[in-house]
Amino acid sequence: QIAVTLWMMGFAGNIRLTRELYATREQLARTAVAAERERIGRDLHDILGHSLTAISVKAGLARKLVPIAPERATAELTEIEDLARSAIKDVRATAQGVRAVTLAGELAVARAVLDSAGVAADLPSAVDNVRADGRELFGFVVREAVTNVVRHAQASACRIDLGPNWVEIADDGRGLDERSATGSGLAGLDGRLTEAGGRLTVARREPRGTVVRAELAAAR
Amino acid sequence: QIAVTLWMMGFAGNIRLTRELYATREQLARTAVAAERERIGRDLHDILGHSLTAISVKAGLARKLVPIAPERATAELTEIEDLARSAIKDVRATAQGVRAVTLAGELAVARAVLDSAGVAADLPSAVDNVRADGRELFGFVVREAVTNVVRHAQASACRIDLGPNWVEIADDGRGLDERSATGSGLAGLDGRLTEAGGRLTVARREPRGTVVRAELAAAR
Amino acid sequence: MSTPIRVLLADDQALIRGALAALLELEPDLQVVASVGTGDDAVAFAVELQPDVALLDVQMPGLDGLSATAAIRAQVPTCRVLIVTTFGRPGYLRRALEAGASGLLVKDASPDLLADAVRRVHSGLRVIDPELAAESMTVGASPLSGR
Ligand SMILES: Nc1ncnc2c1ncn2[C@@H]1O[C@H](COP(=O)(O)OP(=O)(O)OP(=O)(O)O)[C@@H](O)[C@H]1O
Ligand SMILES: Nc1ncnc2c1ncn2[C@@H]1O[C@H](COP(=O)(O)OP(=O)(O)OP(=O)(O)O)[C@@H](O)[C@H]1O
Ligand SMILES: [Mg+2]
Ligand SMILES: [Mg+2]
Ligand SMILES: [Mg+2]
Repeated sequence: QIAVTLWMMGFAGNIRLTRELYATREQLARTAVAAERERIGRDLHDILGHSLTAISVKAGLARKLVPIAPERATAELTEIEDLARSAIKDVRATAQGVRAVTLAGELAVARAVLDSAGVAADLPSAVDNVRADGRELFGFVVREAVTNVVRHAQASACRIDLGPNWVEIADDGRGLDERSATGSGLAGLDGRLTEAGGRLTVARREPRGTVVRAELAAAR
Repeated sequence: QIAVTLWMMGFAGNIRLTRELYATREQLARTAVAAERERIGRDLHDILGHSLTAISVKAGLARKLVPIAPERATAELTEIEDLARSAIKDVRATAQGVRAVTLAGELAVARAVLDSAGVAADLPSAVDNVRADGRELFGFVVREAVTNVVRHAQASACRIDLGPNWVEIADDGRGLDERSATGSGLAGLDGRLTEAGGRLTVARREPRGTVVRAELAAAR
Repeated sequence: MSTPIRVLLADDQALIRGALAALLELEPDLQVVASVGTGDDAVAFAVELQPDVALLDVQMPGLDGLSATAAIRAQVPTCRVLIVTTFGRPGYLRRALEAGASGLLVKDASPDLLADAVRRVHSGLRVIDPELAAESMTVGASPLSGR
């Protein structure tokens, strides 16, 4: 009698677990896919938005240089080729779930991009004071913020500062206003920061310009 | 003795199911993610691969042209800028919600699109007879074929038919001809179908119009 | 200089086809004899023009680059084939070699590398982009086949 009851419990347990197994199948597949979509969408935006912006700026510059400084036009074209090729690699890598963004790498690219857009760049020369587990994330922040400066700010100067738990990108351009579009760049960064337990602030700067600051909670 | 054995089986079943539940969690999350990544990778290829490859080849060409044919280099650079700008738009669209494509959803959209283009639509009302693993793919086929009808066909009517392994979109418009541009829409579909082990046929229809047929190999 | 290497070019994307043709034409020892947008045209023109090298895109409407390779190799054995693509897809390398191609290269290879690949293929050498090869062998490994 006891054994039979136990057996029935075992059996009932089976049914419950089986049902749970099916529910789980559905639900997890759905959750994982949604999360993955968001992640890929974000990576894509960050990685390609940046390269493509750099390409279009440099192509415009090279076009102007062709008649007056052909050898500089050639140099810009070499960089465009490199950017396009590495963007193709990024597309491949994103599709395969691999990505390598480093803060140092992003600062180097930022300098080149700001230079060709005619924006004076004041950038840190080292990243060692930044905590290691924040460098990739801050790399994404620099990438998006600098892309925005080039695309939207009409700035004459851009300055980047770093601390152990934070990074700040400031420009002296026209500044955000109520009519600023809501793109996916800043929203994506905000998502990344929130996920990492930090926060992103985007503010007007006095007397003019914009400042983007990303901050992580102090390391445990 | 018998009861005990049955109970043990029940219990063993529980353990097996519990283990399976955990394994499933892992595995399905992984499978779904892999599938999603593959799909996005392919969308990406369709959308961005073309632009980035064109940019890199054209930049290489422009670089060679600068010293020997500067005005041709300038023309290439203008095209590079256009390519980069429109790719930025595509990236943004992809980042803002990678769209889920379903056959039912695409048929609904098709009806609305054909209606507003003044094309009489004769569409299936259900998709249940179509094999489940072909629905997304056929959704893409319907999307591209209907877009083409609206853009190129000058048709007065469009009919869509479905079978378990196939979908057919027929119009009564001006039909394809030798001078039809080779866009990336039909080529992309052809690639998708080939990858899925099926095929795409695009043909003139008598007395007039075009018929696009996508067919998968019979399900195993 | 001896007679130029005669090249047939096939890519369905007109922008890329045009740029590749212009690039190859800049090389004094290369001559583009035909530039087409489908695999079927590639085969027809190869038969008619007997080029030395066919540079074929993989994804094209109608006959794809891999099937076109097999057809060209069968009908014009003196024509060597170099396949170019943007992405390595599972099985590309194996299928390319099985079809009789002499090389597989990324389309965004630098102009000099591309021209050089054409020359090497023409002289009977094999040109295989290592990254592409790795991709075409690993990318598609089914997620279901347990590791
Ligand atoms: N440094 C800046 N100076 C002036 N305006 C800015 C600056 N950064 C962002 N903006 C404004 O804020 C908007 C939102 O930026 P966000 O990066 O989210 O989107 P986006 O750059 O327009 O598009 P996306 O990043 O999705 O390609 C921009 O469209 C622009 O109007
Ligand atoms: N239903 C149709 N009726 C008439 N012509 C068509 C039809 N569908 C396609 N075509 C012709 O075939 C060409 C190729 O179609 P395809 O969809 O591949 O490219 P596209 O529509 O021009 O560009 P894309 O799809 O990249 O937006 C079209 O440009 C058009 O000339
Ligand atoms: Mg932005
Ligand atoms: Mg189309
Ligand atoms: Mg192609």
